[in-house]
Amino acid sequence: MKYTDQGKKDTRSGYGAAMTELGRSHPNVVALCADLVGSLKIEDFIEENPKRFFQTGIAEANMMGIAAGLTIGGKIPFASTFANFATGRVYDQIRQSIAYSNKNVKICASHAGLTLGEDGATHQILEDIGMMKMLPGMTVINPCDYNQTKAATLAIADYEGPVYLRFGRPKVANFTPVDQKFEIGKAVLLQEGTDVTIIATGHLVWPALIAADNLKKQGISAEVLNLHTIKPLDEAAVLKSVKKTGCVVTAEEHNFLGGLGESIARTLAVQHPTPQEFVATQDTFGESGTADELMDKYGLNNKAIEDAVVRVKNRK
Amino acid sequence: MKYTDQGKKDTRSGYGAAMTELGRSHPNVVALCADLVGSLKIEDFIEENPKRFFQTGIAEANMMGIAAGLTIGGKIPFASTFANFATGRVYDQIRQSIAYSNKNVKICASHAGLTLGEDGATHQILEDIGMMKMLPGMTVINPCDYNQTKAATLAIADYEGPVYLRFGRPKVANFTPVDQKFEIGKAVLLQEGTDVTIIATGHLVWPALIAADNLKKQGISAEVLNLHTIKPLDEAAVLKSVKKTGCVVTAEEHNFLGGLGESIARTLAVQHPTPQEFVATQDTFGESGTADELMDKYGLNNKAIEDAVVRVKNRK
Amino acid sequence: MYSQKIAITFGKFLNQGITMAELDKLQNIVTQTRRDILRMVHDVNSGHPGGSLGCTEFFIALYYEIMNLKDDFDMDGKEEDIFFLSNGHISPVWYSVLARKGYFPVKELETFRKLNSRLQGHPTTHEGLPGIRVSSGSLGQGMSVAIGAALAKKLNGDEHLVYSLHGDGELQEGQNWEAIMYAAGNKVDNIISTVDRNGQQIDGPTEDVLPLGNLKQKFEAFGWDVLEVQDGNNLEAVIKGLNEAKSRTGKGKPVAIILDTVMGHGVDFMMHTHAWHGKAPNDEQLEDALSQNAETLGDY
Amino acid sequence: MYSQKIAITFGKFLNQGITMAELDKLQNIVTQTRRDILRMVHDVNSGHPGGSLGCTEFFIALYYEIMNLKDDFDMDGKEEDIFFLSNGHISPVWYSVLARKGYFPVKELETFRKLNSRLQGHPTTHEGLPGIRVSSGSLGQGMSVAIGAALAKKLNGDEHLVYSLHGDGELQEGQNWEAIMYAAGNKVDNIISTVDRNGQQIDGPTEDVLPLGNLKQKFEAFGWDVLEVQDGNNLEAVIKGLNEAKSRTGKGKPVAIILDTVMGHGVDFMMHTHAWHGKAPNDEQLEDALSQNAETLGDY
Ligand SMILES: Cc1ncc(C[n+]2csc(CCOP(=O)(O)OP(=O)(O)O)c2C)c(N)n1
Ligand SMILES: Cc1ncc(C[n+]2csc(CCOP(=O)(O)OP(=O)(O)O)c2C)c(N)n1
Ligand SMILES: [Mg+2]
Ligand SMILES: [Mg+2]
Repeated sequence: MKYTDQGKKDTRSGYGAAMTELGRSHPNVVALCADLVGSLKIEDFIEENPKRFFQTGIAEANMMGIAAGLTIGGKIPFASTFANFATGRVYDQIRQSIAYSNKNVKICASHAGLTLGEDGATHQILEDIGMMKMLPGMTVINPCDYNQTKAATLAIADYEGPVYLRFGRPKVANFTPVDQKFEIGKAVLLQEGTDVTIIATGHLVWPALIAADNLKKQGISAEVLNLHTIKPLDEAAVLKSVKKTGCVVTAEEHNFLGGLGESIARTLAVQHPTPQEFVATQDTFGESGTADELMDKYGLNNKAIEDAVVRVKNRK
Repeated sequence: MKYTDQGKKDTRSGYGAAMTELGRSHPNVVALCADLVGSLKIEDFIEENPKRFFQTGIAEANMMGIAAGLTIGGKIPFASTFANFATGRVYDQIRQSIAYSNKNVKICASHAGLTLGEDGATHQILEDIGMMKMLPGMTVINPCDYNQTKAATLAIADYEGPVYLRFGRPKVANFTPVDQKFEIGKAVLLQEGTDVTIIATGHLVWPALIAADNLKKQGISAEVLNLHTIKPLDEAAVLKSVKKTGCVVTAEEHNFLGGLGESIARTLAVQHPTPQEFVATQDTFGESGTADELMDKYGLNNKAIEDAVVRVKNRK
Repeated sequence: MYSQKIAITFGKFLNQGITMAELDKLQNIVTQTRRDILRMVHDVNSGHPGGSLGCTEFFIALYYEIMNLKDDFDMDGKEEDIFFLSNGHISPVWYSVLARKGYFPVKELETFRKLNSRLQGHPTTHEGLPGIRVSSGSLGQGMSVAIGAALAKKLNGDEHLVYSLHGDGELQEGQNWEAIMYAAGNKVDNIISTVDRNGQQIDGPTEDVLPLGNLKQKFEAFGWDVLEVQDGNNLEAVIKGLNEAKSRTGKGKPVAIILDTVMGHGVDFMMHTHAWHGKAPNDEQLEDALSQNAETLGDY
Repeated sequence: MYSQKIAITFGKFLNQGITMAELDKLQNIVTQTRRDILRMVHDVNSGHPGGSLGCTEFFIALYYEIMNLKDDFDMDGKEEDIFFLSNGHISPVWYSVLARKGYFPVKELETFRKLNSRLQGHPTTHEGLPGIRVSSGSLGQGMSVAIGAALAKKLNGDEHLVYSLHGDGELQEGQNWEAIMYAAGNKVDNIISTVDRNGQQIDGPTEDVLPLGNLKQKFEAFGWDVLEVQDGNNLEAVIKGLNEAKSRTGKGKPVAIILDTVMGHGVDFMMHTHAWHGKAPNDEQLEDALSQNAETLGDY
């Protein structure tokens, strides 16, 4: 494989590291958190910028409203908590005070998906991509590793408008170039191929690369797109690849209902109907377990992607 | 057309009428509302069953929790408010206390979509179908007229499990048979055709029938499915029709992201890739206006369906 | 331009009186505002006259006597006082006041709640209407936003104040209590939040629907400095109350005003009932209502 | 079966004392529960020992002395007292107590937080674990649910009580105040809600993170009957407090107990700090902790 793991790291630490940098470079960046500072890795930001940090306690709705208010006066608020409490808990607040009001708030959500592990289903949101993508004007980003999460965090600070940035808890392969600039809305072609397109996001990108490697040994040439930005969707990149390969597998740490997979299915249905398979959770809640156990049980790994590729190729 | 409008009525009044009947027939049915009794048309239920009504004031989160609690002790709570405040405002409460807890709560939501009119975007939820369909175990229903809303309300009382029932404010054609039993999860084939399948839900079903009629005059034979239950999706009915017609138009009073249209696109992508067009709002917020003005401006009418049919037929 | 008046009146009060002549002038604006409200909701047969009429004196006091406003509207609102309407359904009163203060043409009031208007059913920034800094309508969110703006002012070293208005029924929304707890705990003492204590909400009197009880006691238990203003439809009393509240800012506590108003004030058949919370008068009722509020500044 | 003990002890108190022998027996259960908690979280290197240890006396008092429970668990809980844990993260103490009361095999405690377990990180009905009636974990929702269950009891003419437990930090969630307002306004007087006032939450002491201040005053301002129990880790005091609370039910007001506890109680190095809110001890620390809580009923 042409990518190498530079050493496993958690994506949330990429967020924390970028926040430290933004604290130094962007005087208008402020941070908010709802009693989860340690989990969001923003201790350094707080230590260096105590006055630019707002601890709301366990009150996510209020946090979103305060974030919206802080933009009035020119601040760039990064409001952060667990992904469930950053989306479903406060959907209407985000909708009215941030999205419809077009406020420059960055909603930064850790512990998205199954991989937060042992806490179980109440903390394992698998619907946040779907929720946030439905909000007009919202940008939805799910980077794949530490480096990319850091780059994405830096990038959204300079982008004007509401953003949902989703990342996670487990230590995963860190393989994107350390200095790769993050281009919002631009899919990254990680691997060229001709037989199938694998469109992956977040924690599923690395498994997608492994799958592509394994498939190559079976004589299947897979193209791999890192679709870090789910909205706006890079339709051009998707179409270009799919028109070449003729079939597609989407892979996301999310319910197969409402997420990235359905966005792709919709795009293709309108522009280029194509056989597609979904690597995603199958409309179930999560459960307690280690990150690896859960990804295996719920079919979110390279094996599941490989199987899906074989299925979809047969349907071409 | 083989359907006739028996006289325009609002779907929410179908809900209210059914609640009155349930009040008499089902002693365990209780109703909750968050300061919107008149809008939900449940005055009669309350008058006849004052002890079985719970007024929570403007506190939707608490209402959903109380509804969950009432099931413990055998009650069948119908928790009702405007669709925005019945979904986005309380997503996490529904998720944990109702869906994940598998509580027998009926979430009944009026003023869904654009057609509530003048109140504008803060009240015009176009994302509720998407949100509710992503919840494991949730049944999602969007009936098309007064009669069907009444029938659906009666039906869900006898169904065990969480349900999201979505209806609206404007007076629209009432055309389904007054005595038609409502079968959860079973699409109704309203009109047979061979050239295109129109899958419509809620307020878009009547325009779909009109469109089919108009298309016939142009020599296009459209099949019309009333997909009142968005989840569980009647995949068999969808596939049967689409395999015959070879193309599909979906029509819903909802964002084209995340809703019924994407559910259909996903189903077809996995089982039978097919050209599809979306009649739905195009990722925008709503605005003030009359119901009709809004449906016209946002392209949710028979004309939009007809245009979509022509587009999709050309893509076969 | 609207700021002229401000330039003259700003800083005049703070425990000072207001002349009868000035009061009369303001009273005329109050009456005209009531006419605007009634005509706006009548025209589209929708909207919320009850709360709007009850809060008219508050708005006139705030915009003509209390707030220190810049000449031109910008979103950031730096170096001026800013106001948030949390109970967004009473947009008619706000729109009228904003228009007559010069934020946008008075004529535009006739587009209220119509297609393609900037005057949406509930206030929004989405259409770029000057004077509005956040969307409201879904209740319970405005205090959090106001607190955020107040925190931004502190960060910016801007000593101006943030004002907000809330329905009493609206206080049933839990987010308010998150915000109330936050503001006290973090000494957000550059905010004055007023509660429109009209005792009414959609389904009836608040004390029947879900009792709010003693709001002063509740805010105080949450650490706020609370002022009760008994006659919220007496312009002088409202101005006095707001000035008193102003004098209590900067002392480590957020300031709340419990403003007793009468829903539907100024129109006899609309008063003391929730019936006109969100209902427009018909032609006859409009005529009756307008006859009780004679034209002063000219209808739009 | 667990109900035997109940059959004997139920109705014994209400301003009566408890014998030393009985207290000793319960104290042994308390100690064993602490061991269970520690061993459970250590085994999976995750979970929440701090709050669990602090609430152990409360759980033992509730399940062994206070609640009137039926022999078999059913979801409806008719004709018995029922309990809701709103601060679901302290599941370890609940699981231990439920297991040792006979709701499910004690052995099953070893599956805590493991794949395919009924003992999820946060309590859930989803896996059918007896004793649990609603999922919790996302904070702030439990009081609403408890109120709903209390209303169902009233409708059913069932005079048994509903108990609930809440973290103090958890009270920062606005939904609680919606529920608190509702319960008072609707005279839900068959509920006893206890607040685990340990003064700690994840990011530090509650009064640093977001001050809760005087909780008694807040609940009272919202219309509740409030009882403060100073030593929430003294079994006798907790039993007495709960009995006192019981005697205050049925009088038109919901009843709250502000229970002062020490987070991490029973393990010296875990006490008086938020550090162990959600952190498991390592092998060495476990040994130390267990040595402070000698085996009484036999480890699982
Ligand atoms: C979150 C939310 N829930 C419900 C509504 C519907 N609603 C609009 S106004 C209103 C009553 C508000 O009462 P109050 O705040 O006292 O205002 P008043 O009626 O006195 O103007 C309700 C329930 C809403 N706009 N937002
Ligand atoms: C809605 C929600 N927000 C945030 C969290 C994350 N969380 C879990 S426990 C906790 C602190 C709870 O504090 P407290 O209620 O005092 O419990 P204690 O730490 O004393 O056990 C937080 C913030 C959550 N579980 N739910
Ligand atoms: Mg009111
Ligand atoms: Mg605590």
